[in-house]
Amino acid sequence: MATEKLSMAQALNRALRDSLSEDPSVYVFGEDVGPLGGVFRITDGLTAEFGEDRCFDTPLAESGIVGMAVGMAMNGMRPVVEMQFDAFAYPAFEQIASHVAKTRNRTRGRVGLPIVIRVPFAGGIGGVEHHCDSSEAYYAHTPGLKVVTPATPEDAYHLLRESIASPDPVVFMEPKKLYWAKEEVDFDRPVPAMGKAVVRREGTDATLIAYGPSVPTALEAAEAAAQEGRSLQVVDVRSPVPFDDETVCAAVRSTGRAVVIAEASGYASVASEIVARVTERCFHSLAAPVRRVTGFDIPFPPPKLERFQLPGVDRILDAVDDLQWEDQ
Amino acid sequence: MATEKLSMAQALNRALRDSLSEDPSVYVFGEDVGPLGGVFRITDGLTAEFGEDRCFDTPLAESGIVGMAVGMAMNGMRPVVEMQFDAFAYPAFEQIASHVAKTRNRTRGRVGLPIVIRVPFAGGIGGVEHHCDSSEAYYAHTPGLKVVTPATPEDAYHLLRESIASPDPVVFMEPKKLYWAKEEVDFDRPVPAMGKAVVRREGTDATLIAYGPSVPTALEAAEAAAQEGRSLQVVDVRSPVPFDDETVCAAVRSTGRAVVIAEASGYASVASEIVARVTERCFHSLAAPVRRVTGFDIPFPPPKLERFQLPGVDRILDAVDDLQWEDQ
Amino acid sequence: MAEHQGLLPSERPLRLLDEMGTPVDGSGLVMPDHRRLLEAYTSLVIGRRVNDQAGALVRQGRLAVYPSSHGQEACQTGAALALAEGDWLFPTYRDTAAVIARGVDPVEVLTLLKGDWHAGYDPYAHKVAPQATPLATQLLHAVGVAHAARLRGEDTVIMALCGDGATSEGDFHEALNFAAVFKAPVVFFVQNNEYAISVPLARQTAAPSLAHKGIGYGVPGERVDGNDAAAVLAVLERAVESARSDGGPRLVEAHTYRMQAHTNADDDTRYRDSGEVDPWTERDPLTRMEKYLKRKRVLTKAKQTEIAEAAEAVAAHMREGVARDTDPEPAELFTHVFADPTPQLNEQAAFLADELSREGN
Amino acid sequence: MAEHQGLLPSERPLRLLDEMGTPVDGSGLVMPDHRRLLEAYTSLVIGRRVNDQAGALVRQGRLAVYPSSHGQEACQTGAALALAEGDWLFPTYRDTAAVIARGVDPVEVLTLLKGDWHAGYDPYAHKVAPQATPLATQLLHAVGVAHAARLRGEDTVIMALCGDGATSEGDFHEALNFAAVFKAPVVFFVQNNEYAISVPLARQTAAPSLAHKGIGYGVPGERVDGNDAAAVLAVLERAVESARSDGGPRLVEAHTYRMQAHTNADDDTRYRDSGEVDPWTERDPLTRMEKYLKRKRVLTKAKQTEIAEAAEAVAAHMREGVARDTDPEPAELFTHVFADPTPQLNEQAAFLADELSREGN
Ligand SMILES: Cc1ncc(C[n+]2csc(CCOP(=O)(O)OP(=O)(O)O)c2C)c(N)n1
Ligand SMILES: Cc1ncc(C[n+]2csc(CCOP(=O)(O)OP(=O)(O)O)c2C)c(N)n1
Ligand SMILES: [Mg+2]
Ligand SMILES: [Mg+2]
Repeated sequence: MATEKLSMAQALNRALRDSLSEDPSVYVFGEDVGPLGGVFRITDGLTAEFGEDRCFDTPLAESGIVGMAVGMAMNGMRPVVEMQFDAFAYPAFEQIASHVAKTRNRTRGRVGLPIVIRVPFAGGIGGVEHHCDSSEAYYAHTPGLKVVTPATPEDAYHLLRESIASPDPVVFMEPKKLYWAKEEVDFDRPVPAMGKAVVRREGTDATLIAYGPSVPTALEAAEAAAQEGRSLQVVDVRSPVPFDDETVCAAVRSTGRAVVIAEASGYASVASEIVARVTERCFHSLAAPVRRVTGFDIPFPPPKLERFQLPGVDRILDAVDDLQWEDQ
Repeated sequence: MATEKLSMAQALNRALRDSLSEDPSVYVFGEDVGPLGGVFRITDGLTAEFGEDRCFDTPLAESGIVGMAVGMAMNGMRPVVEMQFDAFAYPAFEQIASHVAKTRNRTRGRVGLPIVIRVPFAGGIGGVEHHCDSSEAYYAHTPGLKVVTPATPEDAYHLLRESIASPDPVVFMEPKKLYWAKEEVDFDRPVPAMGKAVVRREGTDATLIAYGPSVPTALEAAEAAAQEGRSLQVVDVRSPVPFDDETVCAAVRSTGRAVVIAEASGYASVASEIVARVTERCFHSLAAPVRRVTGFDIPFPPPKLERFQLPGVDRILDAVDDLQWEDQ
Repeated sequence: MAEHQGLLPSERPLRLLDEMGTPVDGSGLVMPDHRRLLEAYTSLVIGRRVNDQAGALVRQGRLAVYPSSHGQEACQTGAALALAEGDWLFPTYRDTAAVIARGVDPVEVLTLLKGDWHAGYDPYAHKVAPQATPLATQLLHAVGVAHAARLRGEDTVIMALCGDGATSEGDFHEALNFAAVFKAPVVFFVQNNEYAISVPLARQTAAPSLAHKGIGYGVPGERVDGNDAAAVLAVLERAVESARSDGGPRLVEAHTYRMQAHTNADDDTRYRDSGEVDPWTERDPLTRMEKYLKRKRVLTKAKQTEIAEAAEAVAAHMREGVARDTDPEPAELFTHVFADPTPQLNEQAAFLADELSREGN
Repeated sequence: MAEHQGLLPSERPLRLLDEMGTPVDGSGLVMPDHRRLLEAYTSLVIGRRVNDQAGALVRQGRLAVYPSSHGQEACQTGAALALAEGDWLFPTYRDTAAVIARGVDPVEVLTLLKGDWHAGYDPYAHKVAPQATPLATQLLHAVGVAHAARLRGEDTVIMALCGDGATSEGDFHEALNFAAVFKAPVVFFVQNNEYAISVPLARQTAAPSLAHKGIGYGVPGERVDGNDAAAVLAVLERAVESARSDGGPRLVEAHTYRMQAHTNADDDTRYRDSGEVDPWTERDPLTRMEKYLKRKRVLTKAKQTEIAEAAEAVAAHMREGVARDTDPEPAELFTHVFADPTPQLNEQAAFLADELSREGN
């Protein structure tokens, strides 16, 4: 049973199960995560298997959930909490920014908070308003939080296990549109650790840098480009924090051109950061300015218009076309 | 009385007074803004002058304050609310991100929210933890919010007046370390509108791009550089949103080198955005990658260490030195 | 500080009609007159028809999602009817029937559920706020609208709706407290339907009742049988009028039950069984009121047909509205972000327009 | 759902001693024994000395800020003494005296006020959480600590402190609700000192009392005279023991008064006059207890001198600690952000080290 074909939702569920059974200090809680198994079924069956103490429903209050997690973590537990949707984590923002992120530092290292905050995020599922925010920049900008987002079921399994084992708080962002895509998952062969980017596709002409929900789109774009004779490399960032400068910069230097892809609105975003740091570090290797394909600076659109907001293959290829090939 | 020598605190107070007296729909409220006049005295005397209805204390609840402002704005008022300190606006984050920012768009333009959220922010006053956050990136990243931060008393007066008059919500970020510096303020001669950057000092060798609390530091650095024979231009961004690409890019193109300065932690910040967009737009005019001098990616330090976190003159000059002058 | 007096709710939810539609002692609550009850009944029938029609449209794949108030129509009706014209209603995603009872065109309400846009109606036209999704946040907006009205000397009352689950959110607390401190005329109306998605009330609170939360703010709390349309209407009208006269807020908890899954996306068999749901069918608000009105000979056969036809007309209008092509223009993505768009948005709008024009080729 | 019974507080704050130190009927509250009262008195005197010494250090410019609990020492003392060794205290910025009464070294507490670092003591050493600044947020942490203990089968009780102003925050609401639903043994102890900086209680709430907020969560509420150290101790001990035995939370409101400005940075003449403050001097918790203990001949001259000396020793220790150079190293800015620093932080630490070494040249 080394490998199994699983959706990302199933892989996450498996990660929670394995963590719960291996470590008695792991507790899973949030809204509707008990008997219902979560609105996305990520916690399916956990209460039945581990009992009401280990996986339980809370009253409907996100600041309460995260605040209680802080206290439990102070007292020896490893809480894994679910925020039902991206925008519904906002009521917990003060607890996250002022406590989860700061407690280790405030206490001079005496109180660490091994908390995982799971956030299903981003669009692509036709959700109504407040259900599709790409909120990673808020967390990535906050010192003291690690921010992880898997793009494959295998990564989802291993990165969630690693996040739960981490002594530091992790905001674990789950691209909801990828919950149902299946893939062979190897449970035994660990993937590269959080903090390592991975080259998902080799290529020589330009580098696409993506994370979470945008990785499959980037791969699709690379496939389409290949058909037109252009060789695109795809890097999956995996954890916006800690960021893997080494892998990303090596990739960009190898091609001399790059496009950063992310669903979130572009202004003051993780994508801005990637453009800025890649440029700072690889300036003289760049044949063209690093381009961004991101969401527009607008509230997430209604379902009928969301396709215009999401980075798509054509838009990515347009950005690649824009990389001043005439210079060559 | 066209001009008067005022501190930024006094200029802001004057702006509130003038707005209250000219527009009966303006209401000022928050924690301790009534008889006390606010912990920074920005609302000093307003309750006495305009009565308890127009400037009043609320119960101690920031989500409540902003949420009530949303309702009042829906019903014809122009609320100007004070968050006591940067980190104490976080409890209001959901109201700000999910309502203040989105209501006009949600309602297809039918419900506009002319709200000003005043946030005293950033460090430099030896404040204890939770009192010195530079939180502008959270707001600047959120579509639907305008984000303004003055660097001079004159700008403070005029930009606050303009923000209160704006049909759109404005997060008005007041650099608390600049509250007490005095300057001649001209009430009659309007300054450039929100959305316009201003060149605060001409220079030919490199461009320093700053906003709010970092502008005086940038000017000091330029002065020091001048003594060493280097001519630095200083651009005051004034409003991270809307951003003035035109002025900033023209400035950078004129020198070919740039350093972005901001107190906030650098990762996924407004400074990242400025680096990214300047690079995207001015790539071929740049002799060196755009540098950043920002806060480290750490929680704001205790008073005794804060000077290491704040962008100072030497650090800025080091960054300027780093702009690959040997290429020339 | 005020006295306790009048702040605690009654031991049991107030009632005017029992489950058989027989009048019972209302502990001082006065039965609305027949004209009013008939109005309420009409609204109940339309509300039920709206719920059923929306459910059918979801099953046909014409609406993406619908949180139904099936079984809660007495609350929906009461909330809308208790208000005067200048008053405001603050509904949630579950309160479509109340929004429609207040006069909003059902087709405009469907905008959200069709995925065309977010809030689909003009909130000012009928003084109905956009249906709120982030739980309890709207209660504070209601306080703000009330406070603004009070400052202008208007006697507007705001009816602010939320569910049992939403009472756990911090914003519920802040809203009740602000309303009490500022004497803002808001009626906080909690539809306790025993569930927040899958979470039953017992996991939501250990309070004797949700109405017992009022005293902690100095706000009078009341409990009403949420499936008794007469009692709900009477309690809400009383709350609205007392809020209007003394300016202070009121908290009303209606005890009802969510008959269907949370939305069509939910699977309620995972957390409750039909043994729990079925008994509530007998407490249906429509049959109860119908029995009473028939017994009183207020509801004639002819009248009943007329009401059914009115409800059918609403349903037909919904079907027709859903069928109508109302696809929004992509350009609209940029027009409502600000009154005055930023240069960045103009640039992005131009980018998209260019992309679309190239696609057009 | 539970009954109302026992959830509502008494009409008036409970008392054991009146303002002259004369015993009064405590409505069932039992006077602690003399040994315990003497302990409390010692703690009161030390608490007062801590407050005064810290105030003096601020005036001398050796501490940046100090929010004093002068006048609230009965609450500070009670909160610390009511706990058993394995219990936890969750204090705010104003509860320095309680933190010290719990056993934390005053000099470690001063770390924050000197500006050396944030939380200066080891929270695990005496089970005292860092002093909380973001209001009411710590109440939820207290619930979490309690819940974790309960899950492990420990009988730990948590004493969670906050002010009257903090009860308005959403987190207060969520904490009481979570504690009640999870039966977490937390005693929520509200020091109602009538002000939140400049905002008086009447602008904070319209409730009959803050203890009346309990019933809305199914949490028993109690009121006590916050300047009567005997009553505070008795009420808190009872609350701690009942929380320990049934696992459920308790809410206790102590009515007291903030004798000084909010902090040294505040100017309270802007919002209250001495006519309001002065009468409270006569209600001072120290003199009241002192009178009683002297009358009972428990507090002898010798004992009083001994206590004064102990307090003086604490003050001297504070002065000495403040004088000691404890300047933190800049490198420490990077060491505690994560257990395992990111490459970015390592890079930034190296950058600063380089900068400092060049400055050194
Ligand atoms: C702040 C926030 N958190 C979570 C959600 C997700 N959510 C939507 S409805 C719901 C349950 C609400 O229950 P209740 O308040 O009882 O209302 P009901 O649906 O029963 O009418 C939840 C958890 C949300 N909309 N907003
Ligand atoms: C979330 C938050 N908002 C605002 C503040 C600023 N602030 C610090 S103390 C205080 C007043 C608190 O009053 P109260 O709770 O009564 O406690 P007291 O100071 O009287 O002990 C305020 C507004 C804060 N620390 N946290
Ligand atoms: Mg419900
Ligand atoms: Mg107080």
